[in-house]
Amino acid sequence: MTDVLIVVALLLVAGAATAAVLNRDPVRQALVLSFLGLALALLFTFLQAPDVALSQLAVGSAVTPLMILLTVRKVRRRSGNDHGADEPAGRER
Amino acid sequence: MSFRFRLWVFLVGAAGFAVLFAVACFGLPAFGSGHHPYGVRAVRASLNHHTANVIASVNFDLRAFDTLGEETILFAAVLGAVVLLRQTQDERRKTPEPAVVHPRVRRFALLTLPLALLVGLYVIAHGQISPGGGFQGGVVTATALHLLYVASDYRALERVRPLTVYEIGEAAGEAAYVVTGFAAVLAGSAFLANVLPFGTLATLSSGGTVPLLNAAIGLEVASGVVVLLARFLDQAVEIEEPGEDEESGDPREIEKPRESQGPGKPRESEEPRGCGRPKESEGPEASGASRDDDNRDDKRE
Amino acid sequence: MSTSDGWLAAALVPLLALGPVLWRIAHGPAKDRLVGQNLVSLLAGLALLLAAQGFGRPSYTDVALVVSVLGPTGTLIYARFLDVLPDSRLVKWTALIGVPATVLPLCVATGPGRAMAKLLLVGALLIAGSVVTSARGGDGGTTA
Amino acid sequence: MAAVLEVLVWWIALTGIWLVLISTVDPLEVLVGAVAALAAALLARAGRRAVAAQ
Repeated sequence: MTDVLIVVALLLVAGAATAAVLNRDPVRQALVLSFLGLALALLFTFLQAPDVALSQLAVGSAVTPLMILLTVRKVRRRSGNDHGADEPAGRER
Repeated sequence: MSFRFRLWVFLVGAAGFAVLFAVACFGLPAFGSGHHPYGVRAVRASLNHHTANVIASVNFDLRAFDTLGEETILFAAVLGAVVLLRQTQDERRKTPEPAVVHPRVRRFALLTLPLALLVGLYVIAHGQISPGGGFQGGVVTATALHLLYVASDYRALERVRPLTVYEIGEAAGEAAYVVTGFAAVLAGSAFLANVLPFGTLATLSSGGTVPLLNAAIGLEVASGVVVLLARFLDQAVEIEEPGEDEESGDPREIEKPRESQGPGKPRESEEPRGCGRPKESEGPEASGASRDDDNRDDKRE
Repeated sequence: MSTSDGWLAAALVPLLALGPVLWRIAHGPAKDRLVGQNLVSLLAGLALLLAAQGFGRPSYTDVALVVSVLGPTGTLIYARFLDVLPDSRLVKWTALIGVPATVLPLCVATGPGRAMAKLLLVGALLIAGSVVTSARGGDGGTTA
Repeated sequence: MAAVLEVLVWWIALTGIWLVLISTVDPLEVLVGAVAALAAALLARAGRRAVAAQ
């Protein structure tokens, strides 16, 4: 039964990683990356490595998305004057 | 270099890697087999030192020196981010606009905040007993603080986050690890050797130096992540480049950069400005123009 | 099929449900992406709880505990930056039905004690996190 | 007075949660839990005040 769980988790990881590569929008990539992180955490747990799963969860579920989204906001704000950004400037808070 | 040529370089490299990888895979022990020469020894060593979580024993006892290296990498990475993302002289700080948060979300975030901190401290404290440890717990602890950003806005977070304390905390965590290592030397053993009494298996005081090193890492990681995220938040929310956001007529702007400059040294001469962000060290007006040039360069490539 | 295999087979249910969610995250509109992100942490928490019981390792519940605390945090961070916090009956009812359906059998298997209280705490956190980030707000619930 | 009461309520609740999280209860465990819960209780109050201040 453990093998079935491992195989399903591996397929989820492979699917999420592929989707992250195929997406072009950084925000959407961040969301797929969050999914990838949780799938990896599940895989690590099924492989009896909860310590690694915890590391992955701690970093992947809140800190990494926050860093990516902050960077996207900064970069969009910088380039906003030259060629219209996806997000109107001046909404940062 | 043409596309076809690059493709060939890639294919040759990939083929070589595939062959070596396949050969290496055949040399691996079978997946899920019962034969674990390293695992058996690690578990024995861990139980000898009364550490219930073998991973913690490997990280903070058998290979404590490796972990010192890893901790230093994180320390250096945070330091690098702090240097690169500092406020330069032509950038200005503005007060971020207050966010409108749904009261339900605000209440939930405020209730989760102490709980998340408690869970983080729990994970740090029980590193030698259950899954987790200083790194995992440290990141959870740092995340807990940023629930305040979710509950309200960046100004609320800044009120309970004296950044200097966290900068000191990061350095203190790194130092505590090294000091624990040298304490073992003073006790007549090797650097980072486990010299303390091992205690009773599966209690908080078990594992000798393992819980101490865990706590040092927890302090370093929690403070380091807070400092790191503070720089990202500063850049994204507060710091404004010249010509970046015209609508800001806020009188509360702070004109001077926050970082103290070297005594008597003009800032321009002592640091290479162009390395982190493409910008020339001319006046604010001129740098806006040069930034446009940079962007044009980007588009051409 | 032994009892532990039964728990692991039950963990397969939330795990398989993650497949369609991944599709929505990768291809759906902005609203669906956030609902998906919310649902992922809920389903992963349930799968981790069941796996901990299936492996007979109570300490693995810590992983589910961390998910139950950090999952909603991640969702709220996305909500802040995407400026949308959609109502989702799917998430709400998955939490209100799925969490008790998972946690109560686990409690029965664990028996009374502090381990059971911990399971209930994780369950309560999962429900609270999912409901808060998906329930209908007074003004459309978008202001995050 | 209200401040002490607020922190005290948080402290008791969080110490209770700590006792739920741990596997074996011994004096050191309770001591560490009480200290951690106190830190979290103080942060809870500081956080609430920081949000209410605007």
